[in-house]
Amino acid sequence: MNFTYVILIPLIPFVVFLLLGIFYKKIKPAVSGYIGVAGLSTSALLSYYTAYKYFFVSGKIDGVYQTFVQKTTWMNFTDTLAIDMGILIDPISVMMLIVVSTISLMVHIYSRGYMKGDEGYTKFFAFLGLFSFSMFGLVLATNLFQIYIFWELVGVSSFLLIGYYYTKTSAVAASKKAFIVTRFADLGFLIGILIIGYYTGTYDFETLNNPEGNAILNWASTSFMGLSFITWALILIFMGGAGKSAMFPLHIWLPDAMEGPTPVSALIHAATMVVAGVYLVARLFPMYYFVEDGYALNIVAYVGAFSSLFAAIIAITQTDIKRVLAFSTMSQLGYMMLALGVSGYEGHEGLGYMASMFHLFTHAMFKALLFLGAGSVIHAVHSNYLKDMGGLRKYMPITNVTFLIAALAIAGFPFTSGFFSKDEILVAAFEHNKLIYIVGIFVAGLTAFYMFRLYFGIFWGKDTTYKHAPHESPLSMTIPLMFLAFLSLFAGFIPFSELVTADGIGLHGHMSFLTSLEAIHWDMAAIAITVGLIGIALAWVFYKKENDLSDKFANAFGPFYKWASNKFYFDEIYMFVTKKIIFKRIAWPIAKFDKKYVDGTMEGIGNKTVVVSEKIKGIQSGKLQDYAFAFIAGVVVLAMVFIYLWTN
Amino acid sequence: MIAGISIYEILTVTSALFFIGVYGFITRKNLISILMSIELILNASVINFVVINKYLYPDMLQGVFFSIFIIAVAAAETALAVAIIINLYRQIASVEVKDTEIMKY
Amino acid sequence: MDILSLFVIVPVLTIVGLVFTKNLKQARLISMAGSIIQLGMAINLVFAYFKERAINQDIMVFTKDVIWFKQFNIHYAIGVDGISVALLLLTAIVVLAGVFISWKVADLPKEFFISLLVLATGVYGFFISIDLFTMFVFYEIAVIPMYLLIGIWGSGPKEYSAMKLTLMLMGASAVLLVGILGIYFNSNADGGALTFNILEIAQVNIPFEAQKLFFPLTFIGFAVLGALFPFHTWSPDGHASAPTAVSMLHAGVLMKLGGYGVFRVAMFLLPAGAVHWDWFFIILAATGVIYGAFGALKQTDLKYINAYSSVSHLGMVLFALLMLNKTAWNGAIMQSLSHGFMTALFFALIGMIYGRTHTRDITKLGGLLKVIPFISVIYVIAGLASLGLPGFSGFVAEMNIFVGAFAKEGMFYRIATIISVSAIVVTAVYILRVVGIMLMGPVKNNDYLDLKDATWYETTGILLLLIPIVGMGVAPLWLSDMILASLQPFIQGVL
Amino acid sequence: MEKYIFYILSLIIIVFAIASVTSKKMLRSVIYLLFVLCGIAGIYFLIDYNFLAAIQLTVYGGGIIVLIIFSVVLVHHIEMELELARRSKQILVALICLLGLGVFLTTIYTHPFNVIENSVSTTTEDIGFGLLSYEKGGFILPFEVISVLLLASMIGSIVIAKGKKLTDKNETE
Repeated sequence: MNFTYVILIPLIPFVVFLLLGIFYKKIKPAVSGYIGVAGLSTSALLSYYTAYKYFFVSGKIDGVYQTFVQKTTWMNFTDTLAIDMGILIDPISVMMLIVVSTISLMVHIYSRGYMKGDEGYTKFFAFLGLFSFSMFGLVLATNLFQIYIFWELVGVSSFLLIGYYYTKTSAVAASKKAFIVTRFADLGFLIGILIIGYYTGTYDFETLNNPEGNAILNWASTSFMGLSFITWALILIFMGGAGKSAMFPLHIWLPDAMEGPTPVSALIHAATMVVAGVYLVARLFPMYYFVEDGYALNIVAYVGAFSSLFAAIIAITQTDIKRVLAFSTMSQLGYMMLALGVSGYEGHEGLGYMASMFHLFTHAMFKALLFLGAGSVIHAVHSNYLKDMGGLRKYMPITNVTFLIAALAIAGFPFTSGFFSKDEILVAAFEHNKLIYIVGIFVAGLTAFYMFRLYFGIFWGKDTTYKHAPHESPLSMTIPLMFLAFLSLFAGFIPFSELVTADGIGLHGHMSFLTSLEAIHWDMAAIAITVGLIGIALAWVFYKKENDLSDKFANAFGPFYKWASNKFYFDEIYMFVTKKIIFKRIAWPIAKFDKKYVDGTMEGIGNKTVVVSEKIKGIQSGKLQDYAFAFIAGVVVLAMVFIYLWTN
Repeated sequence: MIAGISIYEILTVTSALFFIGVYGFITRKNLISILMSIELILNASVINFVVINKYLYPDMLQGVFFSIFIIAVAAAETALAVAIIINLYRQIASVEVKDTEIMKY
Repeated sequence: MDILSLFVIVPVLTIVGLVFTKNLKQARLISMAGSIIQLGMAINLVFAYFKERAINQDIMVFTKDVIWFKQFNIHYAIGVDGISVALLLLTAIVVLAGVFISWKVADLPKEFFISLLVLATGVYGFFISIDLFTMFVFYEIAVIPMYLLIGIWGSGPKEYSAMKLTLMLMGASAVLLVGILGIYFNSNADGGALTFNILEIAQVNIPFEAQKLFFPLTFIGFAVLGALFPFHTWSPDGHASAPTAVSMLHAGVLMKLGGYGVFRVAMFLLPAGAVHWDWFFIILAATGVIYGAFGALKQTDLKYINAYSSVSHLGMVLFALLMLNKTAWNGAIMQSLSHGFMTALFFALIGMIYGRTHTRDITKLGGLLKVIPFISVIYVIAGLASLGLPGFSGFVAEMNIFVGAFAKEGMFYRIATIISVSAIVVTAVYILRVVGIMLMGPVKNNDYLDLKDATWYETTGILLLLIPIVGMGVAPLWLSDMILASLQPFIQGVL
Repeated sequence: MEKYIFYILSLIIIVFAIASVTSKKMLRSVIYLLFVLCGIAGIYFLIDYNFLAAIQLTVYGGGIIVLIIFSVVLVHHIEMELELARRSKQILVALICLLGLGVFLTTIYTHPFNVIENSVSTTTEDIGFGLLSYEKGGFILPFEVISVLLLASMIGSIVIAKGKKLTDKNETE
């Protein structure tokens, strides 16, 4: 099967990036927008074509979705170990292609309206091109090193885009924070890669993931501190994934990353880049599952569950709408992680894996929609804070409706896309681990509550008077909203369980439009729906009309509320570690030490030489009597030597 | 020849005198004292010349001649030295060694 | 005239030409012409090398041997392998870029360019020599002009820095000379004649006791130039005071002599000594890596930051060399090249920023991205390359080093490796700190608002350096294969 | 008899020599030196070199000592105390001197001197002839050289002691 043309999918955005980057002074802003959109459209069309071809025409051999790899050597480490560059086509990579290209295209279109008049317009589209290129490359990576390379590249695109408003100090700080935190996580990733490369002799996913392969079967041959080296490597790799996917405790960069332009938040920090961590674990899923009986996978599950709960609690208390969405993203990512963590490998056991990917897909759609909707609101109101908003439904009908759809989807309202994926996750969790299941249900309720708090706060609630009457955004911005709203509503009917599974064999023998409906476990779903509705209802009571119920409620929780609204003081802890410990206790002393002791020693040698030479100079004092003394003493000593010692 | 005195005894005395001169030369801090120490050293050697002449080569007079020359040179030297000292005193109002070190650089 | 000797002759001719120039214009034109010829020759050499390599399987090709001093069997012996070819190319590029960056040198232009080219001559000669004595002579030729270049054209406490740099490097060469003589006097261990020729000595089994004694001397002698901790302190002061082009040449090329010398002399000729001592120097090198990174974290002078960053990066080179395997060595050579281009680019940019704002204190700068976008964007790119972003040369080199280092069995090496790897995070922090403070943020000083962006000659210099960085980063295969092939005989010597 | 005279003279020489180099009073030191010189003259008498003894007394005891006293009086207060070297240095030098003395004495006592018993007495006439003889073994040339030297030193002393130029230079500064 020939998928060579797939290489064009990343390359086209890259060419767009180069074009806009090099000629950025010469190209008119309007033209650059068109170039960006045109490039991404091509990539998107190619992605859809690939997906069609893979899923429905030629991907399946004997009922199993195959993995297609085409690669070329990029650099040799040793005779056997090399970095390859290439493309890998399998269900999840194709699915990710669709996600990335769709969202990226929507964001491109949206940005043409949102960024209009900005002086860095061309630069913005160039960066978007760079990001799309890197993300496609990441998705299509054939081996750990390639994924690492693109992993870093998406990191840097994220850095550039968060710091897009580079004259704003907070944006600069946020971009630095994002890059450094993820870089720290990547350190773990890199060490993990080194371990895997050394002990298995390959970086290729195909070889690594082969359940009968060397890497998986021989995991027990090495051990370090009670665990297999491979397990350590997987934990370290998950650390990289956790950094990118903002899992606790490496999540601190994500809320700050909202300093970037809103379309960027939608594209990078909601739909695509942040799911890279999930994707990475999914990519190595057989290893996680088989090595040391899923020890590393359990860690994934618990970290995911905890992050999910943690973020959901914080999200309730935030007043910056983008930060609410950011914590919501983190919470949903935790959901995906926990789904992976509770998954098995074969057949129905692999439900969690499939659910995770499903949720990744639907989440990308509705979260991008939420962000773009929030962007539309911010565009109109020129503020990020809930207190400046209210009653906007009258002014912005399209945004209102699309936002509502997205909120319903994320809250798991029946038959929206989020409903299906969340249901699968809860089922998988229930079958595997009750504790995680309870956390999941609770988070589902919280999600519904804070989402509708947000929704009511923006579009209903108090009637704020605005200086400039807000108006609906231009068509370039609303079209992506509507398109994504459509997807958010109906993406749940895509027969995911047929297409994307851990072992490549569909969960059900046949494929139909209603598969998803049939697959629903209604008993489970009932609980989830109830919890979701309770959440929505509570939000209705608190925030639909302006009242002080919410304040009273918050006061009832007292210190806990304060904790949560301060994000449990994690920023402060990290600040303490970096500023007080790393800078004050390590860097500063080292700089001092260097000046004082290392340099001091060298200087000291120089100075001592001068001192000694002064001393020696002192012997040559010019005092006749000293010379005479030396002379006499010398004569006497020499005489003694000659007379008594050298008498043969 | 001194009756009952061997050459050894005389040489012992001159050696002692010589080293007393050396000691003075090194330890004294005053130019005139140093000059005097030099006189001691010179005298010690003059005696040696004379004594060796007398004890070992009584038929010759070289030792005596040398002694005379040495005394003459010593006189000249002293005269010069005193001239220098007086000049120096006029320049720096001191004849201490420590004040006359500027030449060394 | 053989192809290699030309590398020494052309700069010498350029110097002769410079003697007759009258003003800045003529001086820079002549230097530029000479350097361009040199670059052309270097590029030509790469192709010639590949052609020659296909038919000639010797360790060194294009060898030539003229007896120079018969009593001690000193030869003018030259030859290159893939490693020297790569480093020669680096030198040619950096020198040319340096000439462009010094386009407007104000006082004594003639003498400046002459010194610069003397330095270049030494470096070229060093890279082509395969006779220890000749090598040492060229080494000294390269080091001496530094004193004049910093002492005369420098800034700040230039006499102090020049003195410090020269004295420390001279001290190192004294140690080195002892090492070289030690090797020389043991080169008849198998009964042959005493010789300085590297290839001949490599055939000799130098007694282990001698190796044990002379390896540290040779290693330290070279490694001081490669800023080995704790002998790196000349580098921050020296760089800070040096004029731009000199910093570029020094950090970009001259410091590579250290790593190259360690590799070519210490490792190749005294392999048993290397195995015996590796733990000790690994500790020093790994300390240097992390220490340099942390040291850079707190500095506020751009040049100091970069100098400490060099300590860190070159510590990586020495670290990799000590790992004694092919992958790590490949990484070390690549890191040398990569750091050469990168740091030269950094210093060039710092020179430009300093030339415009008259300060190198990052706390006084801010928002430069807005006023001088081209220079700033290149600075960001250089920074990203320095922190090992894929697509740039630093990544390729570092990955080779890490993979190679990790392949060395033993807990000690693993821990040292992990410590070194963690430097990439610190690197990111200090690079982004500079970028964040200096380039981004609001413009702090209104005088900066009407600064001019890079001129054509500055742009040329920048691009000359940027292209190899990107080239190595995007398509490392040909380079890494060229180096790997040349490493084969060395690795056989060690194992 | 002569024997005891020699011992007494030796005692005088040594004691006053030591006193001369250690005395803190300048003038006393000079007087002690005078005693030493006189003692030496006594030794010359003893070994029957009367002429030499006379020279010693006139040139040294008369000329040189007077010169020195003059200079002392010119540059010092009579009662001024001299500064002495540090105690440690004195001891060190004394030790070295004793060591040297030891070396000398052992050498002297181990050397077999070929002493010729005699009682030749030398007259001034012999000395005069010897000095002015231009035959073999004559000392006429050194004699002349010494006379020139004396002249030169005389002129030199005057020039230096006048010190005109240096004084001028100091004044202009």
